[in-house]
Amino acid sequence: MAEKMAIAKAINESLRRALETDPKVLVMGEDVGKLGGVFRVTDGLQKDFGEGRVIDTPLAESGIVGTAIGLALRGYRPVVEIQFDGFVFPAYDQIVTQLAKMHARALGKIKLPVVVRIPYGGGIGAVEHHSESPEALFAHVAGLKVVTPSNSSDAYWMMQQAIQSDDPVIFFEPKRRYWDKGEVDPEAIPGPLHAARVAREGTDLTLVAYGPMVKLCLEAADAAAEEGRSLEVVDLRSVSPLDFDTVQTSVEKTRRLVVVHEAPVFLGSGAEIAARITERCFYHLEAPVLRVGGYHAPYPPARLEEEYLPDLDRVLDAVDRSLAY
Amino acid sequence: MAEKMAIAKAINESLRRALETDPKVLVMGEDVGKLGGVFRVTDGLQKDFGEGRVIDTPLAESGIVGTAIGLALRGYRPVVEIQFDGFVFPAYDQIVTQLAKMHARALGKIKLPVVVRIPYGGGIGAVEHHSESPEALFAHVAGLKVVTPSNSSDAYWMMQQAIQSDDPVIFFEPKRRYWDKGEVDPEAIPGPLHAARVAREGTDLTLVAYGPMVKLCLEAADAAAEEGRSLEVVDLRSVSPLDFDTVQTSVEKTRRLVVVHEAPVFLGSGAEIAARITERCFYHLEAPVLRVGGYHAPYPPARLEEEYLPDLDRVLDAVDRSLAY
Amino acid sequence: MTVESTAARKPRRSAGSKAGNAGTTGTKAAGTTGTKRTTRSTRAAGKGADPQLVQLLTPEGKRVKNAEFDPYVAGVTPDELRGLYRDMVLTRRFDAEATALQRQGELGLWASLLGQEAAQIGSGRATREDDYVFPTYREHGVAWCRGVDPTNLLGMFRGVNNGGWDPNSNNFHLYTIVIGSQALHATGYAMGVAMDGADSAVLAYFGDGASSQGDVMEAFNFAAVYNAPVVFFCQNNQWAISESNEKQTRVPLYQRAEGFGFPGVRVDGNDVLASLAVTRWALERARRGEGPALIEAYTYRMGAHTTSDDPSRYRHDDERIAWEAKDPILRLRRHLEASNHTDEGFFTELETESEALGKRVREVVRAMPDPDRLALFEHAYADGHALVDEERAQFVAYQASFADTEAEGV
Amino acid sequence: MTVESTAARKPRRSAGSKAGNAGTTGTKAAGTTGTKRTTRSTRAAGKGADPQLVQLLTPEGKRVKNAEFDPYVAGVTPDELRGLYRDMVLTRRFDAEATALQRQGELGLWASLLGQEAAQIGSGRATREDDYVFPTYREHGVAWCRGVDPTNLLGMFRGVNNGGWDPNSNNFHLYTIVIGSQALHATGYAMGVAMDGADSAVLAYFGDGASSQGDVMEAFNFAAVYNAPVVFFCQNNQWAISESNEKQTRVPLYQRAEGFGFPGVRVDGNDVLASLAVTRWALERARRGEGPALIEAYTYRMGAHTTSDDPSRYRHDDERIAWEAKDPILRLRRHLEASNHTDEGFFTELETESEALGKRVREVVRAMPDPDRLALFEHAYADGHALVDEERAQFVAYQASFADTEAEGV
Ligand SMILES: Cc1ncc(C[n+]2csc(CCOP(=O)(O)OP(=O)(O)O)c2C)c(N)n1
Ligand SMILES: Cc1ncc(C[n+]2csc(CCOP(=O)(O)OP(=O)(O)O)c2C)c(N)n1
Ligand SMILES: [Mg+2]
Ligand SMILES: [Mg+2]
Repeated sequence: MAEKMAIAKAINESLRRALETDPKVLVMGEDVGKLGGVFRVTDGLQKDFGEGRVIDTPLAESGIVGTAIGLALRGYRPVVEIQFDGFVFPAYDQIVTQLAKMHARALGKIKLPVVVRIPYGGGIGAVEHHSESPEALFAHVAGLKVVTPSNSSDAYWMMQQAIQSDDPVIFFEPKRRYWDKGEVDPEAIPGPLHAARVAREGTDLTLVAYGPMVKLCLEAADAAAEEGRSLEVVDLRSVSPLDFDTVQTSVEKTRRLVVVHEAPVFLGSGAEIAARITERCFYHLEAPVLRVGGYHAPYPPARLEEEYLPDLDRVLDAVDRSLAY
Repeated sequence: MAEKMAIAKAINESLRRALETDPKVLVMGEDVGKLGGVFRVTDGLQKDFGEGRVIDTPLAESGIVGTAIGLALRGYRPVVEIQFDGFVFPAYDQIVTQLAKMHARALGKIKLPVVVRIPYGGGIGAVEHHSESPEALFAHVAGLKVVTPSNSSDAYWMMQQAIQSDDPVIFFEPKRRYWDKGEVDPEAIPGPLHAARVAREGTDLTLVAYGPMVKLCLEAADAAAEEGRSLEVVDLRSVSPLDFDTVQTSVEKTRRLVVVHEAPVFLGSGAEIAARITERCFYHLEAPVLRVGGYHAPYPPARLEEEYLPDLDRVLDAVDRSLAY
Repeated sequence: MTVESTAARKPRRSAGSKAGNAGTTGTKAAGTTGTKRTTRSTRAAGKGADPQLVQLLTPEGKRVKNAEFDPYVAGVTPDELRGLYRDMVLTRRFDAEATALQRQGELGLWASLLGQEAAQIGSGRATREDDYVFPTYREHGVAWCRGVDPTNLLGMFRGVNNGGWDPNSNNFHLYTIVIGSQALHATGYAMGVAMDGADSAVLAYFGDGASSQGDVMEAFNFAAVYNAPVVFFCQNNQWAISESNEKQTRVPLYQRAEGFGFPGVRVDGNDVLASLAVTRWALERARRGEGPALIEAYTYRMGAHTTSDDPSRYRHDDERIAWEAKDPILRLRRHLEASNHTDEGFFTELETESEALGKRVREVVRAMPDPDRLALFEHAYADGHALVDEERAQFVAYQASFADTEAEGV
Repeated sequence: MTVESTAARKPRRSAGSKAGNAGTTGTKAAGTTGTKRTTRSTRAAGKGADPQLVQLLTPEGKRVKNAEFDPYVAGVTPDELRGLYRDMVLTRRFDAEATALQRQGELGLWASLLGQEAAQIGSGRATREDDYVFPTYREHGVAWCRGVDPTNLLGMFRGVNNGGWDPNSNNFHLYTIVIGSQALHATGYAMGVAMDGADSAVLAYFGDGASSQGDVMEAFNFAAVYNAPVVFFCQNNQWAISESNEKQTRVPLYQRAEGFGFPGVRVDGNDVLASLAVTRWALERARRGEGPALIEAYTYRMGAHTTSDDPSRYRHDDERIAWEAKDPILRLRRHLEASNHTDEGFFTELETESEALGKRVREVVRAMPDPDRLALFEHAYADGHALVDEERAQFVAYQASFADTEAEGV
């Protein structure tokens, strides 16, 4: 029975279901209890599952992830919330040197089913550190999986799958889309967690995006359609592993590719997509892979973020440039 | 008066010169004092400049970088040592959210001339966390500069320039080459810190590398020469900013590019080079840019590292594959 | 007296309209018996789990004796007391104005200091001009004492910059949002002060929540090991967003200091006199080379965490009401009135000044221009960066491509 | 008794050849007066800067009384004492063998525990089978007590793996190289123990240097806030590579605990009996729900930091020589001999066992095969990863391309 709900609510429902069905699932983080998180994603969970399952932690991100690792070693499946993208870095050491590597270190004898939820990206007019897109910094690190939904249904199902995964998953939530609504069918049979999805079919050029940029790319495709151009939009859903096959199939058809993300272009995931798709589709590409993303500068103050973030014009400009080849 | 010295010694001499000429320069880190660092890079400096200038710190990397920032705010120019690549992550938050961003946050009113020295890379048969190449994780972050010398002369001069730079510089030292000797002329006039250098001229294909991989690429070029192939080798020297002009010039001539680094290929700096050079040289390239680097797996135990690290065969294999296009 | 914007390195706004430097007076008064007091205070602070709250003014405004800390405020004149009162009133007014401006959409966010005026003014007024202060994001009262033009604080909350003043003009660092980071910067700065042989001190602010961060605890340890002249000033306002103290710590926070080897004191953070005295004590021992100290100012966040927050979700009104009885401004007013230190003229004049401040803040904020688009690329680096140059050039060209359609940029 | 490789979840090697479970005995003896002792100990530990060293055996092997901790070893039989002696001797022998193997090129590195046997055996023998232990990289003696086959410890030092045992077989976690990280894992694990309603405890090891890391201090705080049944066991061996204690801390490390709200005790880490007693005390109070404790075992790293280190660069021989007089093994031997608990047969038999252990370690290490090349791609993920699959396939194809030139791999 599908129901329309916002992305934030879909994650909330997904966490609720996980807490209900698996007594080992825990929710941990700053202000996740009574407050329900600053975005209300954990709203009502502590009330219904108690302080033992939905745990307000001290204000210490390394401590949160480090103790979550210990809890996972004890057989729990912690879902950890980092309050904002810019606050994940105190936990970066635990994530990179412990969470990512312990399974391999133990030759498989240990599993760390920890989900790290990170509301990410800009466009909400916030102060510093509240608008960043650090996904490449996690995707570069072996041992982690990195996913990010773009809509309510994916938010719901990908969270279910992330929690069930025996690998640590960094779950990036597109915070500026938290209130966008979409259908969620809790009885559906979801596809694989790490498969990309063709969100819109097209023939002239492929737009690849994920998380908050998918909506923008769909809008760009609409706009382009009015000018008689048929754009295909691929929603990556997973940044590690990255579903190059789906992108390749699309590019072999359209012969042109533009990658869009909020993260800085330099060494962003678009770089990897460009490099690998160029290798895979060398004789198919009519134009170099173009990238639209953030600049190599600290995320700007709110009144400048519209200039910093990819928008319709910048995406269409890149589309034009690609088609001009 | 040029003198032959090992890379470790060249850095030592460069630090000595900086300590001598600028009373604001400090050297800080774990075991940098009496021990002279685990690689002896700071050997003798505390003896000659005292415990006030060459400072053994508590065992806390975040504390080291965080206090170095405070010292820089007070007008000092700290050169901080991180003992090994894998131990930089506790300091990652201070580096990414403070060191990288404070100058911009202060609209230029604050400068943070902090150098973070990191011995990096594998090939020394060490235990876990002692062989990593995390440069992409710093180069992706705006506000930082990332450099890495491949020889003694660069080690000496780039350290001088890094210390003089008013921007924070992450200085990656190719630890497995510490004992390689080369000429250092303390009276030379060095070129710009962030310019790449054509280390060997060639016509058939460009090899791009930096730090420890430059030597390997020069050897590969030797080997290829015996088979009648002329490889050009570009030593990047700087990963951020990255001197695309020099690479582009080379690739416009050779029309083929292979990038070699120890870091994992996925989202490594080779991805950015491939993406950008493909864009710049789209009509020149006869083959896709190929990359040789680490696998998407935690750095392996010592007895496997030769399989993990790029070696002569893997570089030549990529050269073959490129030339086969 | 009008509120002026602040010139760099000029003497700060004095605490009272005609008063001399209160800090200096206190320093002298206290200097004579410093070492002994230090010892006693250390012992007192470590006595046990019971909060040893240093209080000089009761909530009713009654001056109570405290052998240990009285000397630090022995020289405080009625004029200076009025100055402290004025500081608190104007700070609260500024804060209220900022909250209102946020509601009107002029600011994106505001973090109110409501209720914490005494802790901030008392500690801020204890600093000397050459001292250096590292704030969090809520130290509007301290900024005031340091002479930072309050309208400069609003830039980051409006979203026109990420920090709108020159930290070196008033030795007041930028607001730091990542919790706890600045404790290490303060410690490093203090290490530098000591290396320079200067007798300045450094004051690092943070919250009760921040005490849980590794960086804060590493700062405690570095400060202790290097005997750095840094005072850690923890405003325990009982809440870290929705989390109360017991979610952060098992014992009173001031007790943490001793385990690192320096004294910790809990002061009534709603008592401006006590906050002044204890901070002077700590700064002076730092100056004398006796190393760091931790002050826990026990106070209360009367309002929401920020304008985005809704405290009704996690705390009861009774709590706030109970704390209202301990209001820092009311308390000093009662004391001033009971001591006959004020007349109606003082309050009326202050009200006028307050109005003028409010008006100026409104006007300045509303007139605050958006930054130029190219500011995106400004100041990413001090020495320039090839990629930034390239991106800036592309950006300019891209913007120029709209020149036909648009008359001017956004 | 021969040294056997360890089966999962089997009772651990008992402390003495015929003894029962020493831990259980002690638990009973101490259980009766637990709460009171806790209080007293807390007080004693916080008394001041003077080390309150808990010692039950003097360096001369004389048993000294300690009202507080005697009950925890009241039930220790002569047989168990011999067991502790045997543990220490065999551990030292194993350690010496590993050092020799490193010199012979069989290991890439070795971190010797020489001098720290008593701290490790005493604390390790205090654990119950269901307890969980988080070591650093030097806890070879604790691993021994937990029943981990010592040869398994050598894999990472030889470079054939990064951790060569199943942590769940003996509730002994993998060695952790990044300093301090495991303190948080231990705390989280202990939080899980409490959630499960189990009465197990968790023991987290770290060094004096590690005490400076934010992670360790965050662990202290999490443990205190959640009242987690975790015991922090800090082996203060005086050195963190080349840095002595005063570079890390201004005050004795055990004192740090109180500032977080739990007791800290300094024990003579060269006294195996005292280490046993104090660790039992701490584990038992953790089991009883009284929360964490910090033990600082005051000991000495007799050798180099690792085989790569050259301590002559930073410390004098006199220091080591002074500590040799306090040798943990010698001390217990003196006590055993003075108490007539041993005869020559015991020592001869132990020497034979020691030889056998050395021989076995040599043989096993020399026969340790290099991992298969494809192990590169094993275990990067539990559920697989498309890129790893792709890279593995390319790797296999690439290797196959050499098939003509080479007979077999490597
Ligand atoms: C590292 C980090 N984590 C999380 C946050 C989000 N955050 C902002 S303020 C705050 C609570 C701070 O509480 P406290 O230290 O008591 O200061 P207060 O706001 O009460 O003045 C949190 C969790 C942050 N800014 N930085
Ligand atoms: C985060 C981190 N920084 C630095 C190192 C390098 N290192 C390895 S051991 C060591 C000293 C540890 O001293 P201590 O904690 O006293 O333990 P000990 O070696 O004396 O047993 C250092 C600095 C590391 N392993 N991890
Ligand atoms: Mg607070
Ligand atoms: Mg040590």
